[in-house]
Amino acid sequence: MATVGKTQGQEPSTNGQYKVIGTRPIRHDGVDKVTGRARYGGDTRLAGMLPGAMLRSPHAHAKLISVDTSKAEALPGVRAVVTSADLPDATDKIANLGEGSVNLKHLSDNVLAHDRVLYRGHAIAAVAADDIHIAEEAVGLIEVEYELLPPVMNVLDAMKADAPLLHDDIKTNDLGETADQLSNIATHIRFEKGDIEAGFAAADVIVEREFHTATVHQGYIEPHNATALWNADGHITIWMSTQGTFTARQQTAELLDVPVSRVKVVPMEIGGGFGGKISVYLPPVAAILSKKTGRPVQLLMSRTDVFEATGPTSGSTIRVKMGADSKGRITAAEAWMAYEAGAYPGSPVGAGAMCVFACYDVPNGKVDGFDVVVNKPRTNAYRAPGATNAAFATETVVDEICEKLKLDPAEFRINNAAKEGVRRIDGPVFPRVGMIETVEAIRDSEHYQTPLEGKHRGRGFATGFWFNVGLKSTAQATVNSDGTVALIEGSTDIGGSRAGIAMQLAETLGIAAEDVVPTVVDTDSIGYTDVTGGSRVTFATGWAAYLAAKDIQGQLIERAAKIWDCDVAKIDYKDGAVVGPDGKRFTFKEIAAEAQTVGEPVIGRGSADPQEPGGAFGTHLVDVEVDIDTGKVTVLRYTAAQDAGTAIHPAYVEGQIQGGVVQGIGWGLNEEYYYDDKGTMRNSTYLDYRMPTSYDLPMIDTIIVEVPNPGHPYGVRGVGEVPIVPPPAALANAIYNAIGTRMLELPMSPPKLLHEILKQQ
Amino acid sequence: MAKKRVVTTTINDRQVEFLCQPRQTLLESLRDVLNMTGTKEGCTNGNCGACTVLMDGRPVDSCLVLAVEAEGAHLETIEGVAPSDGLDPIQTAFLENAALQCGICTPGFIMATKSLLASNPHPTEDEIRFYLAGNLCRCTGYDKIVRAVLDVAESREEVSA
Amino acid sequence: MPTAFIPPALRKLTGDNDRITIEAHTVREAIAELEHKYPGIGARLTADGAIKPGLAVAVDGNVSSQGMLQKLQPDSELHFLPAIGGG
Amino acid sequence: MHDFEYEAPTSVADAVELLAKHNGTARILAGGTDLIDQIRTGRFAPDVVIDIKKLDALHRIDMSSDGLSLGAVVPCYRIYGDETICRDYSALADATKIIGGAQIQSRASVGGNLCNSGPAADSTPALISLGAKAVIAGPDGIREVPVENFCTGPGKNVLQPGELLTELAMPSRPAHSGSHYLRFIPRNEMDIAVVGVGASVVLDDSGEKIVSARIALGAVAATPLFAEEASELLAGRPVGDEAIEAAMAATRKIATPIDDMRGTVEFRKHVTGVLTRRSLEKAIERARANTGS
Repeated sequence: MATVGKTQGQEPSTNGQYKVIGTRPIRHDGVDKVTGRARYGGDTRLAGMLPGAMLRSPHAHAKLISVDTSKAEALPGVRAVVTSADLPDATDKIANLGEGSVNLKHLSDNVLAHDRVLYRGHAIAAVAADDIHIAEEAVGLIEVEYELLPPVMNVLDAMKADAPLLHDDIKTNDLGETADQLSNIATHIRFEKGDIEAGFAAADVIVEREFHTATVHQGYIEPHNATALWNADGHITIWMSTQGTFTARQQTAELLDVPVSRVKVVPMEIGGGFGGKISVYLPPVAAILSKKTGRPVQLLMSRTDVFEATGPTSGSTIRVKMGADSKGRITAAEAWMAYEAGAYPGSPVGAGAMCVFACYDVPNGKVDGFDVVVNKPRTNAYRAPGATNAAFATETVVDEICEKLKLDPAEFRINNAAKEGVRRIDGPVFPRVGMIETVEAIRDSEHYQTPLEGKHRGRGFATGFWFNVGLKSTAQATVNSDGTVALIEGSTDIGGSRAGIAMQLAETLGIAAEDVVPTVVDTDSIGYTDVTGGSRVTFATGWAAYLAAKDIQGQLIERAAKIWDCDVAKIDYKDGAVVGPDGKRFTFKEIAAEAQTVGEPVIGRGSADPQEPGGAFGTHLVDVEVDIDTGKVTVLRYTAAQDAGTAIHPAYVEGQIQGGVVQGIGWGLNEEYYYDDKGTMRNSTYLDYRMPTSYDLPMIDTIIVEVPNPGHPYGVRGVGEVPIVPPPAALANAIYNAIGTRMLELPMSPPKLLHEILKQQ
Repeated sequence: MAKKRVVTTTINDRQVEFLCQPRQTLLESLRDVLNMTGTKEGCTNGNCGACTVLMDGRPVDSCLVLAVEAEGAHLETIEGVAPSDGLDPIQTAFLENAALQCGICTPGFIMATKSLLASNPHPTEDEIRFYLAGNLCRCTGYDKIVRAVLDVAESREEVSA
Repeated sequence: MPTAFIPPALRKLTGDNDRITIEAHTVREAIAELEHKYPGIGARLTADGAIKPGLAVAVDGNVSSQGMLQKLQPDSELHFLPAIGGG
Repeated sequence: MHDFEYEAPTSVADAVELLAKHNGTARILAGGTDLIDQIRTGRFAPDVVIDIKKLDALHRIDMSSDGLSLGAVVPCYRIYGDETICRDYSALADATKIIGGAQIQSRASVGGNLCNSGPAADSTPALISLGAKAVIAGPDGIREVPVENFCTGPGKNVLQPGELLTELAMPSRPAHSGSHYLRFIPRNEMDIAVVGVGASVVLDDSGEKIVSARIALGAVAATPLFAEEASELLAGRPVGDEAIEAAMAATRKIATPIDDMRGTVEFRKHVTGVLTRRSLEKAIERARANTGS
């Protein structure tokens, strides 16, 4: 089989150390995806399937006085209508979803509004009908009486003492201590380290700035979908695009108040997620429609539904103050961070607060974080949730300190870098990490070494950190008689992870990647597996595959011992073969064939819950040109260096970096939820949301740095998330370098940048 | 409801007749009537290109074409790109360049690339980026997609040389 | 002995002590010991016998999935942090 | 989507009759790139959609000594694919190259762009700068309306029930003339103009003096605007900064934009001037290169 992705820049350092890892085989699901045969959630077609449509609130904040569905039900062709009255009563129970937890009452309310709508697009009712056009017409016949309430659209407004309240049960929680009065501030967190006052007193230069970032969406091209069949025997099957079948199963079961064993989630191919396809929106509704109609029901969101009613990531206000001495050592750093949670608590402010200074060795620090509800859709994870907002603030302040101290940005970062043994402000101590190596990679790059010339051009530098997570994964591998292995696993594959997991199994067994046939299977067919998120799949599911391969090795050794009639202790598995005494040897292919005839089938299983994901760092360098007459920024050149631990499939590591960078560029330059004063998003289409197109970008150069993670058999670190973290800051620093204008607000769109330029003139 | 109409059209060199309401788009008819789900829906307003098909040789967003307009037209969809004995060079180039991650935009990109290369067999990087701007990808940052298209163009040069 | 790092919000309970050394072999024992020394702290960290939702316990820098059952080494550091989710 | 009937007449007379019959409840389908989304989102709920693409006359691109006659349904790709249009009516080629992407350009027409009557329509300022007239067929025969008088408000125009835009007629271009359309968008493609400016100039034989000019603006008022004062003040002036700055001031003066998700008042006013300069400079450059051969 051909290999993919010509080397761009340097080849990873582990290349050559392994036989399969570090090579670039064609992904196993590739042919299906270039021929249109791959089946995504919306491609599900079942006999008798009915389409459905949903009624969504046109108002950002209102009480639901009444919902009258009688006219809709009377429309010919309508088969069922559901509202929140059809959902079981949700309790205030908190469900642990593996990656994070959720308040079930809030989740239920978000799926179908009960007594209040908290954002425009909030689902109120759903209809299943003989065709989609009838369902849509019926939705238009549902009569809703609203009592309008003033919307709160911004985190600072929502924090004011006299702000309209979204909820009648939220009081600020400060690590288990609850305030007396109601508030839109759901949570306050604080970290402290050292003596912040002494730290600032020791500084020779202090920079303090306030930053604002807009709400932005993951922007995956495939809208949410769910097809449900509630069978007469009480078993529910959901076909959907999700980042986590097991979390979708659990959320659906909890919301429908049925045991998890009654729900089977079938993972269809998924058209992008980036964190946004973890929470459920449609499956419980489709399931109830199915129960009422006795038919499978399919619900699909429109693009506007996706923008208005699924979780974007937080808009935020962040104040960062940092001090450094004349030698360029950080003496103190302080951050105040308020993140919009959307309609229900749960912004990523905690992660943001832990990441805000994570790239640096800060001797004295203090961080305050606030999780604040506003009348926007409930936020959800988006690639390194919380970290990009934070890095925009910190990396801009660091840039200003470097400028004031006349220090090279790379040297400053190396001098103050997070490294093994450094204690973070939130407490834990870093293990071996690759921050310095990524900065050095950029510093030594041809890009950094080549001076940038030209009018109104500038270069920006920024770093970023993300934790990555471990969590639970299962893999099972069956040895076929022809010397191949059928691998099944539960991690839905968003970006080629099947290949990366299969490669780790192949490496361990000493066979070719092509000799592994990986399949992602449903929740009844594989052990529990957490979400495809947190940059964990290649790390943790890869580990499970490694364990499954080790299990196979052990079984093959036993089988060989039987055949050779010798002690298992005398048999070894190496280089893709079972090796016994006296030169006895079976290649994997040979023993696979033997095993088929002698004894029970060989099936390896691996289940993993690894605890040391190994944090990931990235350092980025960007050149821009600013049109000072229009405020438009053109990205001329981009280089991103990242510590991948060990790059299993370098082409897809590069792809993750490039994709993250471009999302970060979009976030930095143009993307935002633009609301009017009624709380209506005015740009809920791709046309006006303005994600980057191919014509907005240069090639994105990548440098894969490999500082193997000691917490993984092959040294893997997650790579998916950190590349989105540095770009907005790198761009802001480049704009400053080009024209001397400091941008403190995202997006740095032409009207905002031109405004600053005109102010300056 | 408006009366359904019979549309006679050619899809991937095969004559096809189907019934549709006037309000049904070509995308809806392909996916829901003809079960040709290779053509994807991303936005339904012509801003993402995921539903790109070729109509009489030109790329169109099938979400912005009424099915009745396809009467007498020659349509090409992703299902018809691969020859019977393998893959089209564009498909191979996408695989070999890792030009897809989630893959939902891939059919649209391949159709748009097909029409680009038909009119401009040796496009520059800038021409590729301009032509493909009507197709959104959120996973790859476009780098590897552009390289894939450049690869196809280059290999065509070899053939013609 | 393991050291528990006390988050700022709980330091009122510990008389401003930010690090407490405790005799414990598991997170459960550590929290029980903290509660013994500083009554009220247990209820801030746990509910129904488990670490509270939204909170994570990190031992030696790594967030543990074992929760209360997580074993501690004699030189372990114990941190209580906000739970995070990735994209 | 709203339910409607579909008609595809094969003669202009039939089309006019159908339109008149469905007085006010019919919508005309040309390229459909606006209409189909507008019906889907409920902005229009027509009883009948009348597809005018079976009208052969509306597909024609005719060049004669009188100038250019462009059929109302000719899609963008055919317009910028026409060498004569690219040479003599460059502003129109410029505009059609940047409307949507390749997919949209396969279907979208300049006639549809005009009849949709969006303030930010890219081709309309180009047409105005080229002195185009809209040729309208109706129950009472044919009438012509200068394009700058065609739109009457966002989504509104002079078409009466039963009337159909059939053609856009542009006078022939003399030697030493050149035109350009450009717009500002935050991305480089696939956006609606935040500001658009079309300009055409005719220079004297020396290429140093402006004989006449037409400037038109998009996205800075309720309709595309003909910048009459800016156009007239250029006539007779030497090519140079002074002339251009006077035109910039004049276009900024008539821009009455709004704040929205695409731009601010401050931004649009400022950029109106910037694009007036850029558009004129390019039109002049083209005029100098056009020796009328």
